[in-house]
Amino acid sequence: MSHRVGALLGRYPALRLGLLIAAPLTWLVAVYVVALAALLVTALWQVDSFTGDLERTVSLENLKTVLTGELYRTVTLRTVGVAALVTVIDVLIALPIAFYMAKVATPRRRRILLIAVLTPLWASYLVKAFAWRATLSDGGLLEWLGTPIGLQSPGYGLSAVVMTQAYIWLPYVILPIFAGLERVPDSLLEASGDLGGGPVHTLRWVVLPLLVPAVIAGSIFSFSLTLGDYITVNIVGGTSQMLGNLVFVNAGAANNLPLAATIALIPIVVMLGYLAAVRRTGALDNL
Amino acid sequence: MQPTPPVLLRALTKRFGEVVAVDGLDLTVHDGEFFSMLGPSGSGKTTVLRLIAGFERATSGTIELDGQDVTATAAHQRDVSTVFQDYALFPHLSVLDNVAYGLRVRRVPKRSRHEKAREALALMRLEQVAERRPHQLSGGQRQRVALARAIVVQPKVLLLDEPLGALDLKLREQMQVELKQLQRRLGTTFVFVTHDQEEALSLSDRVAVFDQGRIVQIGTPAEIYERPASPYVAQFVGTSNLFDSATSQRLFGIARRHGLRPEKIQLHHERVPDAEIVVEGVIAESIYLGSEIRVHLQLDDGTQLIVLERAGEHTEHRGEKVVASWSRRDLVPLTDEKAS
Amino acid sequence: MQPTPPVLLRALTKRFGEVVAVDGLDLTVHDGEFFSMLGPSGSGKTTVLRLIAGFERATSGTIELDGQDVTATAAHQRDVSTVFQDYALFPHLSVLDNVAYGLRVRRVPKRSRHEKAREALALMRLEQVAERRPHQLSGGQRQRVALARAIVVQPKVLLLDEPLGALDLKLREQMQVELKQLQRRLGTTFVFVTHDQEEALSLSDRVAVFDQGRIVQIGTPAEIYERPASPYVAQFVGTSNLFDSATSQRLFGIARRHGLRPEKIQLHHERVPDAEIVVEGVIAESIYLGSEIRVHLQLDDGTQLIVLERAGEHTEHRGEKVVASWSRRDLVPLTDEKAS
Amino acid sequence: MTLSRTARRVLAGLTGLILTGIYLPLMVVVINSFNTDQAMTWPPSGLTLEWWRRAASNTGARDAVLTSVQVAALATLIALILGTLLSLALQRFAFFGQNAVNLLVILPIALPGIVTGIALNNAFKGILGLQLGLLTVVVAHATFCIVTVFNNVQARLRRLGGSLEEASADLGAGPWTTFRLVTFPQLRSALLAGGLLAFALSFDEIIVTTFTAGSGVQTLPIWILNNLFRPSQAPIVNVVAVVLILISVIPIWIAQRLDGER
Amino acid sequence: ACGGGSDSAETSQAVEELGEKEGQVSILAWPGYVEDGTNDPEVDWVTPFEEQTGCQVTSKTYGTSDEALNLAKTGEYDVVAASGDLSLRLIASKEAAAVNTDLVPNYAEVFDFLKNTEWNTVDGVNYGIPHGYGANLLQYNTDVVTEAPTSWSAVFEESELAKYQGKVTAYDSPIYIADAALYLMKHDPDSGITNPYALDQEQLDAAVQLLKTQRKYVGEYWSDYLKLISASETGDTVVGTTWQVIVNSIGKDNIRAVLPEEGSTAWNDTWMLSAQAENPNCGYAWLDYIVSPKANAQATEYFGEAPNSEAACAETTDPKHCETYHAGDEEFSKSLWYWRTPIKECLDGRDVECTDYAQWTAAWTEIKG
Ligand SMILES: Nc1ncnc2c1ncn2[C@@H]1O[C@H](COP(=O)(O)OP(=O)(O)OP(=O)(O)O)[C@@H](O)[C@H]1O
Ligand SMILES: Nc1ncnc2c1ncn2[C@@H]1O[C@H](COP(=O)(O)OP(=O)(O)OP(=O)(O)O)[C@@H](O)[C@H]1O
Ligand SMILES: [Mg+2]
Ligand SMILES: [Mg+2]
Repeated sequence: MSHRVGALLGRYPALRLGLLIAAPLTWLVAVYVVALAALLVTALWQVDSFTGDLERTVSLENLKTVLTGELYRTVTLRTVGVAALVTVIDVLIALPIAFYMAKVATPRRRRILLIAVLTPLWASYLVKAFAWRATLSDGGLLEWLGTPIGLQSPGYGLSAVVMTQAYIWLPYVILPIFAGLERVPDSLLEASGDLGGGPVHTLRWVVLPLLVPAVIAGSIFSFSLTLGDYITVNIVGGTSQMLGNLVFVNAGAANNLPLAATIALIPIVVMLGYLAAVRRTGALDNL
Repeated sequence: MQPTPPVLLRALTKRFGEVVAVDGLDLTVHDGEFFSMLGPSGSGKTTVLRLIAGFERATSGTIELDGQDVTATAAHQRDVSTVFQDYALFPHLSVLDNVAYGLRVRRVPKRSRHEKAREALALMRLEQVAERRPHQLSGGQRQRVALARAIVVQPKVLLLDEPLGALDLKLREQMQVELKQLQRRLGTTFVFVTHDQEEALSLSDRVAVFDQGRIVQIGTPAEIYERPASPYVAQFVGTSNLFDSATSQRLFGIARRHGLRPEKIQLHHERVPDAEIVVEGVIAESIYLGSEIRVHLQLDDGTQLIVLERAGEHTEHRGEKVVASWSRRDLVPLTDEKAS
Repeated sequence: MQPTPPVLLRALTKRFGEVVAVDGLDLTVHDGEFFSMLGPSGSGKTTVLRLIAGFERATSGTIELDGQDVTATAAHQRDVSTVFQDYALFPHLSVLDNVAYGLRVRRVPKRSRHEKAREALALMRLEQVAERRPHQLSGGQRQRVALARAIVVQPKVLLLDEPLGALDLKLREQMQVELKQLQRRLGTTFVFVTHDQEEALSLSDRVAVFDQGRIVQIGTPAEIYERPASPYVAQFVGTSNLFDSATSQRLFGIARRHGLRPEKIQLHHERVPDAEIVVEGVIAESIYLGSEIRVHLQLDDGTQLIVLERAGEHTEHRGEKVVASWSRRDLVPLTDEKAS
Repeated sequence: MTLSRTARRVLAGLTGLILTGIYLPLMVVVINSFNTDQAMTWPPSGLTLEWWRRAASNTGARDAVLTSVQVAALATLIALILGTLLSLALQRFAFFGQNAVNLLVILPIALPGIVTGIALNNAFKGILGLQLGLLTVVVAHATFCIVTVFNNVQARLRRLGGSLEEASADLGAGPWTTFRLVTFPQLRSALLAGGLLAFALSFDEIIVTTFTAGSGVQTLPIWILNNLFRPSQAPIVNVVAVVLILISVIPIWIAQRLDGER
Repeated sequence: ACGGGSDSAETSQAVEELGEKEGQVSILAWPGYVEDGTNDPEVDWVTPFEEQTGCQVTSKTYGTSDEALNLAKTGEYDVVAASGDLSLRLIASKEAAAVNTDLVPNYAEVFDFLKNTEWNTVDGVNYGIPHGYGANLLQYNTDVVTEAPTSWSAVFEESELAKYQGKVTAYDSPIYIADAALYLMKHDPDSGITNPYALDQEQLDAAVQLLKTQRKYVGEYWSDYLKLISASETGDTVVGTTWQVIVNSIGKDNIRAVLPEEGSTAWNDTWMLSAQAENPNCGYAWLDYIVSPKANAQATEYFGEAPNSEAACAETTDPKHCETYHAGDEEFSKSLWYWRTPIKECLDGRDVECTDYAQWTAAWTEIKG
């Protein structure tokens, strides 16, 4: 029996492909695509403000609100700015440590470093955010360490959000960049040195260009995770709010799912734009 | 006074943990020569090359390039260029930019570095692929790009680590000719690593034969081939019939190890009176190689002889009885392995 | 009636998009023969092998193994075994388990499959590495494990795709001998892919020369080497001097393309009256190859001749004037490229 | 690369500095778990083992950890299966729409959690009329975890090439046998790495969980979120975090060892 | 089901008598209202309930009233603890069932001024049992705010705010707009505000304006109280809205709270029964249990608010608890404006259209910017 199935599968590759892909594709489409589509449809509906019931009549009211609202523009720019900044900081921090891990450290030390980088992943997002709250506070650790050398804590606010988010998502950026660096053959670095390229040249003209896909893969994590965050902002953001807060307030608190869905369109569009822009670099295979 | 040699190694040693990859090497490469390092896998050839290029740090000993001690100098500050076995072309750069890379890091202005790169490409007959990426090239083309990239910075010494290893036979033969011509034209000192003895013999001015991190013989191709210093060299460079001293005593009366090249032996169907040394045996195997035939001859005393005959002279069949002869001057007396 | 051939291809064609990798191939491999497919890179040798093994699906044409049409049969149901160029040993299994794999999937009980695997390993002189993992073996050992794994299931046909390509020269020569002996002992039909003409000539009973997805000549090694059907074969199998019909007319009075093997030419320092064909020229290059010397001769009319001399006969120097001679029967008349 | 000694030192120094930066906030967590003051103030006003004692008897935290492990394990299992199937399909076959499928896998992680969260919440409750519970969380988590497995397996398959599988077929093994005896063993460490990342992602996920967890379901992050609102619970949260960090080193270490052996 | 802004709900009929207990009940409440000892073995009033009644409790907590509305709508909960800004919305969306207080013996003990209020009774139908209550107080740090403030002007007047630039805090919810409205009501008679939960568009704009001014000086808003505790202790926050429990748990001399002269907004939570309740009998059992003096004392003391009866005051472990939280103090209670949901129909009976909660929400995000 199984023999016959094997023969059948051997003869018809399309059948094999079908068997392989059916389950995951069904899952992704049934669970995710349908949910997203439904959400987009919801964006066209309204909600009764007092009872909180949905009114399923199509209207572009929400869309208009979001597109024309000054608030949404400001918050979008702020959020994208924060996400971009977090990403840049993470990449800048990840590059040297990933480089050290991949190209300088001995295999033993590399393993230890990798564990050291991965361990904070388990320390719970919320705990880390609160740890930063404590660190950044008036008279907190940062000020305690910084005052002797003339540094001041930025206090709660956007810069605190940037620092905290950069901290929390850092491992997710280091990992793909480390993997990317491991894939850069040593011989290319040697070739560059051989032709007279010093470390800086080699970094600029050989390593970085080859690392672009890996960097982008890492940036997708930090960028998207920051883009949708609302919890860190609440904890260290002072008075600031980001797109995530608006979505959350409307979906969870104000019970205005249609408006929340409409606002959610903003990060969706931003992310899709980003993905489309980086697709050709092959970065999407490197997550 | 001798002119300063472009490469001078003194008591160079490199250890990787337990492994002694290079073991107290002394070596002088002369100006403008085509110098080959020949040896089996793991004998330390690549390591020597990498030490000269500066990719590895010597455990002890010194490296002088052009009279300057560079033992502690970083790779990018040494005036040598390397052609890597896997070419190590930058995949994200066009062929032209690959070749221009060495000039770029030397801050040569764009226009003039592109001009020079194009000249180097022209030398390699690669003008038409200048805009392509390395992955769009065939193996032979990549090889030539790697060469162009290395020579465009006009290094004192060009290091080549089995640059032809990845090419197929026909292409390799063709590239051997080009390489030799190039070296003659540029007059650059070439240090060439290979484990293909024919390649080493046909290209080099001098050859160093490696064994376990040491040089066991150094000399011109003819010296290496015709007067191998030890059974090891005799076996590694070309094929050799080896006679231990007992066999030598029995066959031709000298109690000493000897080597004998297969092409020096003649086969006859009857006893030839005028040959100096004559033995009898049975054909064990006869292999057609096109221009030649390799015959495995089983002597009466059990010794196996390999004989290389020009094709078409005779045709021997397995099991046939034949007579083999050679002249005394073709025998190569060998020092004992231990003594070398 | 003829015995059923182990492999029979009829009008076999394989296209990859635009590329026609195999182009209407007809081929019969005889029982128990060592059959080689020789050709340059990209000529379709591997594709033919993969079609026979069942890794690729034919675009058109049929494949018969032992009289059975298997064109649509899956790879695992064809009674052939393959030795891959990169060996494709299972890295997570021991050498023994690698060799026993084919028996395991045939549900042979553990004890008896290990016994058979050990026999196969013994045949390859690998008993002592049975418990190691593939990455703990040298190249030559891996190669032999791959062979053992393929033969232990006693296939009708053994397919080998450049099995020696990754080995270094010395090892390759040694493995060639072993391979030939193995085939003789087992009597299995071998279909062997290589682009090394010497290898093909020395090992095979018959050779098929490929060009762009077609077989351009098929025959015994001697037929292929001595009577190449076209300039292409003459050039690809060994080195040939080619004369176009004008040159042939001028040099020896026959208006037709001819090939001439370099080893068939003699060099002299003065005119030799008894030779059939005699030309004069200048030595352009003289390359020492150990047992031989390759001489590039520039004739007065500009033609380049390559001559292969036994080393030690004479020693020619660049620029020297010499006389070359050969006999008429060594000339190989060639059909025109187009016509083949 | 052969770097000058200075360059190596600079890099090592930077690495040390970054690691310090990574661990300093974690030290704050550790210290605060001994801080007599419950609001994580610096410097600690005094040290106490009280919170550790209280945490030890805190069944809520233990249950929440168990729930999280349960959710993460289930989600990882599903992601492992679906991710492997998908990468096999994409790597071993060429078909129309491959790029679209590729994008589809990435989307759940690339779109912000809050989007995924409300979309799934709406789909489960609004469209399917499901009761939110443990399963809905698992489904949601599995959806965005697929990509980590997918990418790891995909990369491994690409590196492996098809020749091992061909060798297996050549020796008479059918597709299933080949997968069992050859492909799967080759994928093991990639699956481990992908699975570990998936587990970590799920274990610490809070936003999507908030929107997809039923009333009785309290994963660890949710428990932490709730307890940060409770009087005198915050330091216990710190204790839990410290314990998690300590425990987490073990699976990572094992994974690393397995990977290193190859 | 398009309510379309209609504010009055049809009166639903409360049950006359109780049936068999179902053996289980699921509860939706603020954190700290339903403690079963899993977080702290000492804090447990659920287990006795389970032992007494045989009803097993499952519970879920929420962070804001708005979140609770969403959760309540799932119909998964039998009992909901709702603040005033939630209860009416539950009633209007028919999520709440009428409660027959005769079936809740302990109801009798509850302070009268908490009974039949506009956030738990609609059209004479009672929808729930009062829990504890508390006021939004003004907290200040005596190190910085040297002169004890007596008015909300400390957080609404620029001249005052300027002294504490970046160290001011406020409650993070749309309902906080009512605090600004209350301030306007007292200090700007021209605004015409008579009830801080009944604002027409113009009045809302004025409140928003006031809050926008305040925002310039706010360091951070708070919605969970750990955040305020830590900010107060570190000195990141020196003045702003607080709850008594926060001041108590900080327990430092320099952090004080007052009820300013304007009075204050406040909350009074109501235990409600879901209209979709699958376990109404166990639900009733819980209502009765949680307002019983012992349980009520435990829950309100743990949370930090005033209990709902004299009897409960007698049960608190801290004998001064009721004093601290002004429990039963009618005067105190009169100066409070308990949270309730702003709706289109003005709560003060004016014949204009008021702003509803959705508008307040939009306004709040606008204020935060
Ligand atoms: N980075 C390294 N770490 C440890 N051992 C090394 C390293 N590089 C080389 N070796 C060891 O040093 C010895 C010499 O190696 P080397 O690569 O120089 O040999 P080779 O002559 O170039 O051989 P091949 O012909 O195979 O390239 C070998 O035993 C090798 O295993
Ligand atoms: N999977 C494939 N997809 C597309 N083209 C292919 C594929 N496999 C082979 N080809 C093309 O088919 C032709 C024949 O390839 P094949 O590998 O059979 O050559 P070969 O004779 O084995 O060469 P080599 O000596 O380099 O191995 C080449 O042009 C090659 O590019
Ligand atoms: Mg080497
Ligand atoms: Mg091939």
